[in-house]
Parts: sequence; structure tokens; C-alpha cells
Amino acid sequence: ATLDDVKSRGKLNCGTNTGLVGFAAPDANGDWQGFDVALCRAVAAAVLGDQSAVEFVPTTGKTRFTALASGEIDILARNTTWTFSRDVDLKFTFVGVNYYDGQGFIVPKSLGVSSAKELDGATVCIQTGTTTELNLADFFRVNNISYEPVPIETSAEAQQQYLAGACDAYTTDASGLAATRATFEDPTAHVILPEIISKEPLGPLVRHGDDDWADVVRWTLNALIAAEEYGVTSANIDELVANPTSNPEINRLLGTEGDLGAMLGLPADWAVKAIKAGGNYGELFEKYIGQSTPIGLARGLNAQWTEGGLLYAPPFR
Amino acid sequence: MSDLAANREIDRSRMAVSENVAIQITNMNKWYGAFHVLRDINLTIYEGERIVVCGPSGSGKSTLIRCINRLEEHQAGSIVVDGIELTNDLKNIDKVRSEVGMVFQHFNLFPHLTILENCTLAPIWVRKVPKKEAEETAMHFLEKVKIPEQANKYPGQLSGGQQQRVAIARSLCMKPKIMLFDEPTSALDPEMIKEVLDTMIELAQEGMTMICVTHEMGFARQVANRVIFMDQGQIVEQNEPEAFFLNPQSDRTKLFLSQILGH
Amino acid sequence: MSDLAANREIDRSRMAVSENVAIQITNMNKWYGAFHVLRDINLTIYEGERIVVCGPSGSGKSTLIRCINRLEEHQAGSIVVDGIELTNDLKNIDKVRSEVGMVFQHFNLFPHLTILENCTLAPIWVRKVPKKEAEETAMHFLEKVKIPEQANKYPGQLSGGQQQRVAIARSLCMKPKIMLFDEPTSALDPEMIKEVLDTMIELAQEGMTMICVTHEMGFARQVANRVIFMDQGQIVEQNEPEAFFLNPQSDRTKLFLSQILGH
Amino acid sequence: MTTLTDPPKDSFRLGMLIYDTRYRALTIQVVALFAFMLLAAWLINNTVQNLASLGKPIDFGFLSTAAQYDINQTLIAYDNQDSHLRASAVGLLNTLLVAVMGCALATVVGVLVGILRLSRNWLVARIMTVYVELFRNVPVLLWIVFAMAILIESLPAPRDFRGEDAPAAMLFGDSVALTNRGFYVPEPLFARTLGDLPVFGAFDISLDFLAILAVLGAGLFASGLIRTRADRIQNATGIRPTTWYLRLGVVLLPLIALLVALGFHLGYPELRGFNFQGGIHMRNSLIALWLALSFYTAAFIAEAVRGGILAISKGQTEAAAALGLRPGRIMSLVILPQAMRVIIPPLISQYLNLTKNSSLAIAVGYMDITGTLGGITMNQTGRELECVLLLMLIYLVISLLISAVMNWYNTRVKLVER
Amino acid sequence: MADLTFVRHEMVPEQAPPATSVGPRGWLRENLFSSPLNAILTLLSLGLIWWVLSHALPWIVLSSWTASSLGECREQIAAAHGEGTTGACWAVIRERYLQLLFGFYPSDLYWRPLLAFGLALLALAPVLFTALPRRLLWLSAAAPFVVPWLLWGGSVWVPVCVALGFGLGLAALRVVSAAAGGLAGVIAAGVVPVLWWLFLAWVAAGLLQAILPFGITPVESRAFGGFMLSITIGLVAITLSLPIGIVLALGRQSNLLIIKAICVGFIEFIRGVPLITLLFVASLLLNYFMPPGTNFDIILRVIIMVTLFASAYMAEVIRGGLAALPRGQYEAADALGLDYWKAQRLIVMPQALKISIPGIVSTFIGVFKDTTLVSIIGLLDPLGFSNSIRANAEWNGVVWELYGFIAALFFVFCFSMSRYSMYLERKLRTENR
Ligand SMILES: Nc1ncnc2c1ncn2[C@@H]1O[C@H](COP(=O)(O)OP(=O)(O)OP(=O)(O)O)[C@@H](O)[C@H]1O
Ligand SMILES: Nc1ncnc2c1ncn2[C@@H]1O[C@H](COP(=O)(O)OP(=O)(O)OP(=O)(O)O)[C@@H](O)[C@H]1O
Ligand SMILES: NC(=O)CC[C@H](N)C(=O)O
Ligand SMILES: [Mg+2]
Ligand SMILES: [Mg+2]
Repeated sequence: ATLDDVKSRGKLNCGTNTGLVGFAAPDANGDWQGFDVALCRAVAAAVLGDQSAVEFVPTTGKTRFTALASGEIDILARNTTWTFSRDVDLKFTFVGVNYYDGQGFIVPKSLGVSSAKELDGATVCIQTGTTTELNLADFFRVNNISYEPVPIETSAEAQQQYLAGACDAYTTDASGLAATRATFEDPTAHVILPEIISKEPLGPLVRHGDDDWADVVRWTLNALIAAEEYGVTSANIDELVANPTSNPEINRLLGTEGDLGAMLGLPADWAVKAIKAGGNYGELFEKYIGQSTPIGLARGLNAQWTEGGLLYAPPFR
Repeated sequence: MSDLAANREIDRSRMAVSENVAIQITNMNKWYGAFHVLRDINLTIYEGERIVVCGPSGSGKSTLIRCINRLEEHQAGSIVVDGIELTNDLKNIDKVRSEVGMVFQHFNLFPHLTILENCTLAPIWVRKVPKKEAEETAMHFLEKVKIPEQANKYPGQLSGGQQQRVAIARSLCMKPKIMLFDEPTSALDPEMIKEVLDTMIELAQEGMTMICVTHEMGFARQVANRVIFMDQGQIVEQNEPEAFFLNPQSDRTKLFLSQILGH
Repeated sequence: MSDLAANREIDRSRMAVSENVAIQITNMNKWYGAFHVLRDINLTIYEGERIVVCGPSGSGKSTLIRCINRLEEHQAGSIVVDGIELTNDLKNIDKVRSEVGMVFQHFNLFPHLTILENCTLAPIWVRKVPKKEAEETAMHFLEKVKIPEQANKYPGQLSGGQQQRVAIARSLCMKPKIMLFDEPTSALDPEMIKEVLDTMIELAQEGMTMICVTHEMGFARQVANRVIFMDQGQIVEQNEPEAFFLNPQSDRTKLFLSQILGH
Repeated sequence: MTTLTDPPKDSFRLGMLIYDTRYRALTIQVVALFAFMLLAAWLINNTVQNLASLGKPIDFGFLSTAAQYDINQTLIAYDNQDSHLRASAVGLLNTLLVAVMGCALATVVGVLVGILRLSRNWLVARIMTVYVELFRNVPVLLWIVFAMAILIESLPAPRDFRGEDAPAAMLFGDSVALTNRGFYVPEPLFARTLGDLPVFGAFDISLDFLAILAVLGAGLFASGLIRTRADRIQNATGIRPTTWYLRLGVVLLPLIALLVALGFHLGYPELRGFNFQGGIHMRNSLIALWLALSFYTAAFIAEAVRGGILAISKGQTEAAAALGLRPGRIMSLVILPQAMRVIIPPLISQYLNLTKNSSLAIAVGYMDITGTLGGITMNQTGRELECVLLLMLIYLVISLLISAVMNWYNTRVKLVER
Repeated sequence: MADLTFVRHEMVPEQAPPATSVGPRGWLRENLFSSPLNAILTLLSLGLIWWVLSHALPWIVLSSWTASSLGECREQIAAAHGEGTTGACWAVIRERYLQLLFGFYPSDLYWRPLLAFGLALLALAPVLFTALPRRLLWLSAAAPFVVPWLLWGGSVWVPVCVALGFGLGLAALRVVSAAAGGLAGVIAAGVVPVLWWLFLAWVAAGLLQAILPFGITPVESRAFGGFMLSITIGLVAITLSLPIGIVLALGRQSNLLIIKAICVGFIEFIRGVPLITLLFVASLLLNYFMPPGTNFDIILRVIIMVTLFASAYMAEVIRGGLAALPRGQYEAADALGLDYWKAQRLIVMPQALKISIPGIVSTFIGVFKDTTLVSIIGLLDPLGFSNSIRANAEWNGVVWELYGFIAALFFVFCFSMSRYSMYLERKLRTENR
């Protein structure tokens, strides 16, 4: 089973994007950074107790699923949309959603367009091999307007073409649009159109048929989300472990009560390690893509359910 | 040196030399870059003369005869061939070239054309001779060099001696007034040398003006009416063959002859 | 044809022919595809014999001797060399080859090995002789062919005659019982031919069994004890050299001799 | 003395399998074949097992399902409801398009550069050397992305053509627009069109186009006749009549007549909406790929051309010059016919390389066969094995066809030689 | 007719050529303005050079080396050279050049790849230069084991045990061919080492490591990246493809029909498909072809496919070398009684390989350039890395600087290699043969 493999190997193999602003990219020291990357680190911390025990395997839109299917990676955290055919036909298990996204358009303000429906005849840049490509085709078909797709391999190239005016609009997951816009010389000259033409729940996935491993990843993600809900942060977690609170849910999460860890086949403090790796969900969000970063994404749908968002960790019980 | 031609009887009667100047070279100088390869060449050649040029390797023999049909450019002095001065004027050069035939050491036949095509190419494209006529002329000269039966073969299928004879025939097809030979036999096996020399002797007997760079001293003695000895880019001595070989004047000539005949 | 060896005194005393059969060829036939190149060859060669094979080009001389060490396969009849029949059995072939030396027209020295290495290669790898011993033997034979001082040069640095002598020494280093020569001198310049023929004569004087394809009639007269004339893949005539040259029986032989001696 | 006995009768022994030349070959081959089949069986068995455990048995059925994605450049009609198979066909045609265009341009540039490299002009020869070395020693993929980046960054966007004092303007009297989305050039239109001819119900061929081709072909044939006649006259009289105007006329006049009859006119590109509309749009991805492949390959072709010309010894030129032939004639009658034999084989293998390198189209998003079948289709259906095998097969067929042409040419040329 | 005799008693001294044909003027006239057409070409060329330089130079020179992000770069350039100046942001190279060169290789271990590639170069020297002492050949023999060990690290016993396989093969050849004859010896020499490598070598290496632990820090191939990845793939592929190529070439030359068919099929197949499809096989399919559960990492898989790719090209190069060998060499070897393998090893291969060296070098250059394609399947070679670097918020938007740097790296490497191969070609041509 994957869990045992990972443990005996002492390393977690994690598939990431070869480079996507805010979600995964190697920094100057060669350390991978980003929102997707952080999830892998959390899983590594939970399973192996060491957040740096991760091998990052950069994958492209094409190679990502094979890498996972062939066992080259244990978990794919590469802004991958949870779709029916990927889950059912390609035989993967999506363990949850770490970012609720949707496909949007960015256009230069000077174009004078305020709705995607006005894009009749426009040239649209799009990354190939993604769900966005299919969504786009559907959107224009449904609205019975024409467009010209400009397929592109990487987001960096898409951005280059868009900025030079080789395409009128650029479409991808709204998170990507925001990230891209943030690095423009003059971000204010571009608008993200109001239409979100698809649902893009991005989440980590594992191979079909290894439920134990899927549980580990699923509940690590849930632990991060729940931690935010209960106010457990990397700052106060040591304190909370040392002096368990009166909230049994928190105690169970932190392993000071019950033996949830053992049920997963992990040490009792698995969630503590995972949360300490980079912080709870909210902390990670703020650190890599939130308002304080150049990318500056608002929580939006990705707020806790208590705040009107969609994040809703099942109970730790 | 082969003296295979020695036992041939030479008919010198038709080898008269006319009074008309064929080539007039005056104070000609040539440099390769800074290297002074031909120095102060003065040479008058009359129609019907058979000149043999000899000299040590690198003395400029090839360069001299290549200047005569402007394969090389000279930088000073003048060369007048058949009344036409060689300048940068392309028309003059064309005229001279079509009146001067040249045979090279390595034959330089065109391997992609048959022997016949080799011979008719220039007449057709330069002289604008009808193809049929050109072919007839070609066959005539091929017969003269004794290989009419090879006409439809390719050069690669012929022996060296045969190839050189084709090369001679090819030049003759342009009906040149002057023939230049640059060591025509030095790339050949001994048996083949004879074939080629025989052909050249025959040409000489018909009164063709010839300038021939060669070290075949037997040929020089029998055929030439003048031998020119070059060294260091200069004409050091010229004389009739008998006098040249038996009584050389300059020390350099003596040295050279002792080496070449000493073999 | 060169008869440079003529003025050499030949010691025929040691050139006795034994009663033992060295090579027995019986009803041998060979085809190249559909072309019948050797027809019904019957030939017995005794130890110590020196056979010269001659005949027009394409008559199958090379093919015949190449059959003897199985560089070519024959299709019918039998060839028995030193008691070993040449069949498809690789072991027999290896045995025969290591007892039969062969010298080619184009020497075929190994250009990437020094002269000494050329000579020691086969003894070391085929005969499994210790390197030291092989080198001693090699030097011995190199002395015999009079070029011990070239031992550490590469073949490319030697003249043709020297290369051919190395090729002979190389074969001798395998201490063969029989030596085959395929026109060993025909790729050489006249001066070098003498060197090589001298070496071969010396070998013959030591009683080596030799089969030699050559047109050196001087050599044949002096050394051979039998001359074989081939034409169209058949042995047309064989005889002692004097009888063969002075009194050929077959018309073809006469024609051939008149051509070859007429030069 | 060895006595001669009858040769031992052939009785088969096991050792003969190894030591008998007749059986040895057989033995080795049987062993090799066995090993090869074992290896193949092992690989196939593994694959089948792996696929079975993944629940993805080999199945080409996906080819007939709807592709659902759009392709921006299609030579045959296509929309996103067509099958993956048709999408692949669109890709294949795009591959062939860029390969043919690339080979043509590469030949022109390569021959030019190869000749200029031999120029007596020092500066020109140096520049060509720099060009050749620069292109040969930098990976072609880098050149492709470079070319794309240059196009995108240095040409104006369509929006720059808008407005009163637009920063960019169309060329040639508003007929050609060079933008960073590609080049827009006038398209031929016919007022009295002959319509389309459906082929196998799969795609349409314009009858106008066919008619033009036919007239052009006939014109060229007639021009050939005139040429043969000129040859004949030259053979007979030695004087070659000047016929270029006749030959030109015979090609052009009927063509012009046909065009007039069809009501030929140009459709000019025009800035409408977001883009130029009308005209032929050559996309930047196509142009970048085309230029990069062509110039990269041209560097190699230039070397082949230079080598070919140098291989024809100086002696040939001199001999021809000594016969009084003019430089132009020397080139066409003596040097080129010989150089061609040396040049063509490497030239064709460069065509092969170019065609294979066109698979790098994905780097700039040109939708060739690797981009459709080996890219989006593979990605959306998850049928890696089928797609990659099919892809390889297609390239293999193209390569073998090109090699066949090369072999045919080689044998033909060899016959002429001797 | 005038008197024909003439004797020169005083030799004409050498004179300086007319001024128009030498010196700078002569040179200009000769090389740049020898005809009107040439003059026009010269002017056009000068125009072209001016155009290129006037566009490129300011950009290259008016640049920033110190910024820590693209935005900062723009500010610095605007501050230094005035608003609206566009200049290069070389700062990204300064910050990332080590990454572009070494990928994720641990920075304290950079000496290892450097040493390894230096060693590989050294090991090449005695093969190429016959003048060097033959003893250096031991270095060449050791390099294939030492270089990978330096690159990947780990126990020293692994390469030792792998090398031992060759020793075992040799021993098997000796023993078995003495006992059971040549062909059996060859078969044994093939089978024994394979068995050893497959089943025993790893055990032995593990045992030895347990008894006598000695090793250096292991580095996973995932850490390989940048230019080092290109060189590693190229080097390993070429080294391995050499023996495979030899076997294929011999097979293709052989008159055994089935063997020939297999070899021709393989060679033509590999040469008929683009490398990118083979890389797809490496990244998508190769694991399917292996027994369920085997998993080797993507770089190894890529190396396998690139090796196969290079082998096919290598086979053709070597076939050319074999074809250039005169038939006489084979016949002489036969006549001396050398068997097939000995003849190949002692006579044919040494010569054929030497003839093929220029071809081998240019195959190497080709493969090396083609390693950039691995970026398409997500490996971080220099080109792949340039994308990852641009995925950092600071460097998003940097294009030319990265491409330019990568192109320069490749150019320097390939250009020197190609010059070197030309030098070899010249040397081989003049060398006595
Ligand atoms: N293209 C050239 N460039 C520079 N120097 C040249 C050139 N061609 C010939 N030379 C030099 O000019 C000198 C004369 O050469 P030329 O070929 O005329 O000599 P030659 O008398 O014909 O000698 P040989 O008997 O060897 O043919 C030689 O020193 C030669 O090196
Ligand atoms: N490998 C071959 N395949 C087909 N025919 C061949 C082959 N080798 C030789 N022949 C033909 O066999 C005939 C005999 O050839 P062989 O070389 O034995 O003649 P030869 O007497 O040695 O002639 P030469 O004096 O020219 O060497 C010739 O007609 C030749 O064309
Ligand atoms: N841009 C991407 O690489 C991912 C796009 C999209 N979320 C997908 O899964 O296909
Ligand atoms: Mg000369
Ligand atoms: Mg012969």
C-alpha cells in the first residue's frame, strides 16, 4: 500500500506544476514554494513527521495523470480540476478541494469589453490539455458566438502573448488570472470579466483503489481546514497541545484526546505536524496567494462555511 | 624519362614557323598576394611554334601558361594573344579563351557527360555550332586521337591515357589556334604516356602553335623548336632544343639538366 | 616484365620436393552465383613444391588459391590441405588457415598496428604464444626480410616493397607449412619488385611449399618447379618451367606467352 | 604421407550446430529470433497486465467520439463536435503543411547561404558563416520559441492599427497586415465560382482551384514543348532562339483568361471587431515554426550545398572556363549537374529531419498531429498508449515515404554515373 | 623571325606587388569591392550588421544586474538611463545561473558534477589522441563507472560490483571458451554478467557496503536539472549508445537474415520517428512495458529512450566507418586464422571506430541539443527551468534574458565541440593510413 511505501521510502513523491505563480515554483534556493506545494509538505509532515521529506516531481498537463497512475508519484497536487471523467474514467480519487476556482477571462481595459459575451470574434489565449479548453468551446457554443483559440503550453507564454496583444483575452482558472495580473507592469489596465464560465474545484488526487492512502491525504487537508475553523494556528498550536482546551474536537484533532492518528496508521500528533508545517489553511492561503501577497486573491468561495464560503471540514470524530 | 617516342620518325617539313606573332608578352608581372610569382616576363611566340617550358617545381611554369588564357590575372605588363590584349574586359577574355585550347595535368573531363558530350559541349554553347555538326567534328577528332569507339562511354570508364586523349580532342573541337599543355603526361602510367605523346606529336606535325609544360625531354628534342627554362618566376634561358640540351648557358640550367637527365 | 632476379645465383640444392602430398584438389568446382568460375580442378601439390600459376585476367587464378584457405567456398569436389579436408566445419577451417600463410596483392597490413604488432597479432591470439616469444619470432622473420629496423613504425610509413615484405614476414610468423601468394608484386614499382622477389626466392630456397600467382616470368623460371596455366576457370597446361616457356603445348598457352613476353 | 580416404559422410552431430558454417548461421538466427520474440512477448505481456490492472484495455474506439475542442487552423472543415479522428486528420494536414512550406523555404535559404558562403566577398562569406554556426549550434526548440517571442514582441497588435493616427499601418495599399497574431494577406475570391467537389464525403476541394491547377499544368506543358522546340532548333542551327516571352505568355495568358472568366478578385483583410477579417490569416504559430525550422534546417542544407560545390573540383570550373564557357553556363552545365548528386541525398535527409522536428509545434501551440492526436486528444481521453503508438506510426510512414524517394533518386543517379 | 636565344645572367629580385593589390587597400578591393555587385553586397551586409547591433547592443548594455525582481529591474533601468529605456534584466541570471547550470543539485556538492565531467573529458583524451601514454586508457575504462558514481553518489561498492560484471564476463569467456569452445565462450560471456547484474550484483554491493561502508552522499536523479541534466543525458546516452550502436551496426552488416532484419527494423524505426514521441514513450508508456510494480524515475526513463535514440544514429555512423574499411582487412584477418570476434575486436573495430570519431562527435552534439526536448515532458532542463523561474512572482515576464543565456550556453558548448570534431577530421585525414 502507498502509505507503507511512503513510510519505508522515507520520502513523499508529490506531483506539482512545473511552475504556476502562487501555486508551485522553485525559489532561488531550489526550494519549491506555493499553495499546492504546501499541501504536499503538510502530508509529508503528517506521515513522515518531516515537512521537507518531499520529492517534488514537476509535471505538465500531459504527464500528470500518467505519473500518478504509474506510481511515480504518491499524490498529485497540481491545480487539477475534479471532473467526472477524471474521477471515474481515468480512475483517480479526488480527496477533496483545496481551492474552489472557476474559469474566467482577463482583457485589457482598453478593449472596452465588460462581459465575456461581447467577445464575439475575439482571439483567446488558452492553455492546452486542460479542462479550460473544453469549457471555452462549450461557452462559445452555448452563446453562439465565434472565437479563435490560441493554444499555449505554459502560463508564462500565455501571459507573454496576452500582454503583447497577440490575443484579446486570456482565459484560465480565475486564481491563475489574478496571479498573472498581479505581476503585470500595470495591473490596473486589465480587468477580469465578471463571468465565471465553469466550476473548477481544484484538489489533490491519488490513485483509485488505495483508500487508506486516500484517507490520509483527505484528512490532512481536512485537518488544515478544520484547524482554521477552530482557530488553531502554527503560532498557538504548541500551546494548545501542551494545554489541551475544553473543545474535544480540537483535542481530537491535535491528538490529545482519542486515537484518530492510530486509525489512520499515523502517530497521534500527525495533524499537529501537518499544521505546523506551514500553518492552517488560512495561513497558507495568506502566505502564498492571499491579499498580502502580490497575487492578492480574496478568500471568496474559499472562506470557511462559517464565513459564507464553501470550506466545510467534516467533523473529527 | 620516357623516350618512347624516340623511334618515331618525325616529319618536320610541315612544322614551319610563320612570321606572325601569336602571343606577345611584355614586361608581365604577377603576384600571389605579396609573393612575386612571375617576374618581368618578355616572350614572343610566333604562329606555328612549338614551345616547351621546363624548370624546377614552383618556378611558375603553370602560372605562366594559365595567364595566357586568363585563368590567372596578371597585375603588370601586357599579354596580347592573337592580337587581343587580355584586360579585365570580359569579351576579350571570352574571345581569347575560345581560340586557346588547354589540356590539364588531371584531364578535368566532365564526369557526368559522355565522351561525345564532353567534346560537343563547348562548340554547341560557345561557338553555336549545330549539334549534328559538332558531333561530326567531335568524332573526327576522336578518330584522330584514336578512340572513336569510346564516344558513348563516360570518362570514368576510360584509362588515364584515353582520358587525356579525350581531353586533347575536346580542346581541338573548338578549333583553337593555340594549344596549351600543362604537364599533360605527368599523371599517367608509363605505357599511357606514349599514347598521349604520340597524339601531341601528330598535332605538332600539323603546324599547331603549342606551348607545353613538360619534362619529357625526348618530346622536347623531337618536336619543340624552342625550349624555355624558368626558375623563380623568370625566364632564365631559351634556346633551340639541341643547343639547350647540349650547351646550356646559365648555371641554373646546367644544374637543372644534370638533375633531370641524371635519372 | 622485370627479370631483375636473373643475375642472382640460385641454390637449388635445398629446394627438393618431398613425396608427401601437401594439397590435394579433386574435381573441384566453384560458382559465383550462376557463373562457373572454377571447373573441374584436379591438382596435387607435394611438400616443398614451388608452383607458379599464371593465366589471363579473370581466369580464376585468385579464386583458386583463395579456395585453398577457404577465403572462398567451393561447391563441389574436395580440397584436402595437409590432411585436413575443407568442409563447412569451422574447426577444420581454422586449423587450415593457421597452417597456410597468404600474401595479398595489396599487402593488407593492419594500419593501426605497428609492424611488430602486425607480426605478433596472430601468433598471440591464434597460436597463444607468449608475447615475448612472439616478438622474438617476429624480429627473426623481420630480419629475414631485411627490415628489422622498421619494427616500431606503422605500415603507412613504409614503402610498398617494404610493406609487402612485412606482409610476408607476418605470414611466416605463424610458421605456416604452405605459403600462398596472389600477385604479390603487381602493385609495386619496378625497383621494389626486386626486393620482394628476392625475399620470395630466399623462402623457396629454404624448401617452403609455395603457390604463387604471378606474371614475373623470370621468377617462375628460376624458382618454380611447376608452372600452371589457367584459362576460363580450368587448368589448361602444367609443366616444368623450362618446358612450359620454351615448348608450350596448348594454343592458348602459346597465345598468352606471346602476349606476356612480347612486351 | 596422408592417404586420401573418402570424405567422411555427413552425419549430423550436435556440435555441428555450432561449428559447421551451414548450421551455425541457422543456430545463431534461431537463437536470436527466439530471444527477440521472448523480449517482445515479455513487453506485451507486461503491457497487457498493466493495462488490465488499470482497467484501460487497448481500445481505439475513442477516436470516433466527439473531440469537443476547437482548432484554430484547419485545412479541412472541422468543429468541436467532430471526432477525434478528424481532429487528428486536421493535425496531420497541418504537419504536412508546415513540413512542405519548411522544406521549400529551407531549400531556398540553404542554397542561397551555401553559395554566398563561397562568395569572394569577405564580409558576406563571414556573415553566412556566423549564420550557419549560430543556427547549427543552438537547439532547434530554442529557435522555435525565440521566433515566436520575436513575432509576438516586435510586431504590432491588431489594435495598433485602429484609430486616426494608428501606430501601425497596413502594407501595400492596405492589403497586407503584419501583426503579432500572424500575417493577413489578400485571399483569392471568385465571383462566378464553380463550387466545391466533395471527396469521399470527408472534405471538399474547390473546383476553381482545380481548374487553375489544370490550366497552369497545361501552360507549363506547352512551355515545355516550346523549350523542346528551342532545343531542336539549337541542335539544327546552333542558334538558340529566345523564347522566354513565348513561354511566359503561354503560361500566363490562359491563366489570366480563366481568372477573368471566374471573376477573380482579391479579398482584402480588414480590421473589424477584435481582429482583421477576410484575407488569408497565417497564424504566428505557423510562421514562427515555419521560419525557425526553415532557418535551422537551412544552416545544414547550406553546408551540404557548400560541400557539394566544393566537392566538384576547381579543375572542372577551370576546364570549362578554358573552353570559353561563360560563368552562368559553367554553373548550369558543369557544376550543378555534378553538385546535385552530392547535395540531394543530404538534402533529403534534412527534409526528413525538418518533418520530424515539426513535431515541436506544441512549443508554440501550432496544432499539428503531435498537438492534436498526441496532445489534446491524448490528454482529454487519457489514451496514452493508443495515441502515442498511432502518432509514431504516422511519423514512421511519412519518414519511410521520404526515404523511399531518396533511395529511388540515389539508384537513378547511380545509373547515370556508370 | 627574331633570334630565339636568350640567357638571363642577372636574376630579377623579388619586388613588392602594386599597391592596389596588397595592403589594406588591396585587401578591401579584393575582398569587399571586387565588382559592383560585391560592393552592393558589402553595403547591404554592413547595413544588416548595423541594424542588428543597434537593436541588440543598447538592450544588452543598458541593463540591470542587481535587482531582485523584474519590477525593480525596470525601475533601476528607468532611473539610470532615463524613462522609457528598455534594457536587459540580467539580474535574473545573476540570481539563478547556478540553478540553470546545476538544477537542484545540492550546492555543497557542485564539485562532484564538475569533477565528473572533467574526468569524462580526460577519459576521452587518450582515446582520441594516440600520442598520449597508453596507460591513460585505464582512466577511460574506469570513467564509465566513476563518473556516474560521482554524479549519483552512494556506496562505492555499486560501481565496483557493476564493473565486476565485466570482469566476470571476461573470465567466463576465458574459462568457457577454453573448456567448450569459442561460441560457447561468447555466449557465456554474455549471459554470466547479465545474470550477475540482475540477481547478484545488488546483493553483493549491499553486503560489501555493510562490511566495509564507504560512500558519498547519494543524490537522487530528480535533483538533476539545468545544463547539468542536458550534459548528463547526452553523456550517458552517448557512452551507452556506443556499444549498442556497434552491435547494431554489426548486425546490420551481417549476412544472417533474421539478425539483419531485427537490426534494420530497430534502426529505421527509431530514426523514422521524432525524438519527442520517444520521450512521450519515456514519460507515458515505459512503465507500462515493465513488469507491474517496477518504477524507475523519469530521468532514468528518459536516459533509456535517448540512449536507444542515439544508438540508432550511432549504428549508422559506425556502419559508415565499417564500410570505409577495405575488404582486404577482413580477408587478411581471416587468412591469419583470426575468428570473427577476434577479427572484429583486434582489426575491424579499432579502425572503424577511429574513422567514425567525427561522426560520433556530431551525433553527440545532435543528441545534446535534442535534450532540450525533455522540457516538453516536464523535466527541468535549462529551457524547462526558464519556465519555472518565470513562475515566480518576481520574475514573471522575463523572456529574452533567460533564452539568451541558455542559447549562449548551448552555443559555446556545441560550437567548441564541432570545431573540435573538425580538427579531428583534419587530423585523421592527414594521419598515415
Ligand atoms: N593560388 C595560389 N596562391 C598562392 N600561391 C600560389 C598559387 N598557385 C601557385 N602558387 C605558388 O606560385 C608558385 C608557382 O606555382 P606554379 O604552379 O606556377 O609552379 P610550377 O612551375 O607549375 O610547378 P610544378 O612543376 O610543381 O607544377 C609556387 O611557389 C606556388 O606555391
Ligand atoms: N565475388 C565475386 N562475385 C562474382 N564474380 C566474381 C567474384 N570474384 C571474382 N569474380 C569473377 O570470377 C572470375 C575469376 O576471378 P579471379 O579474380 O579469380 O580472376 P584472376 O585470374 O585472379 O584475374 P586477375 O588476374 O585479374 O586477378 C572473374 O571473371 C571475376 O569477374
Ligand atoms: N492550467 C492548468 O494547468 C490546470 C487547468 C485545469 N484546472 C485542469 O485541471 O485541467
Ligand atoms: Mg605546374
Ligand atoms: Mg587475381
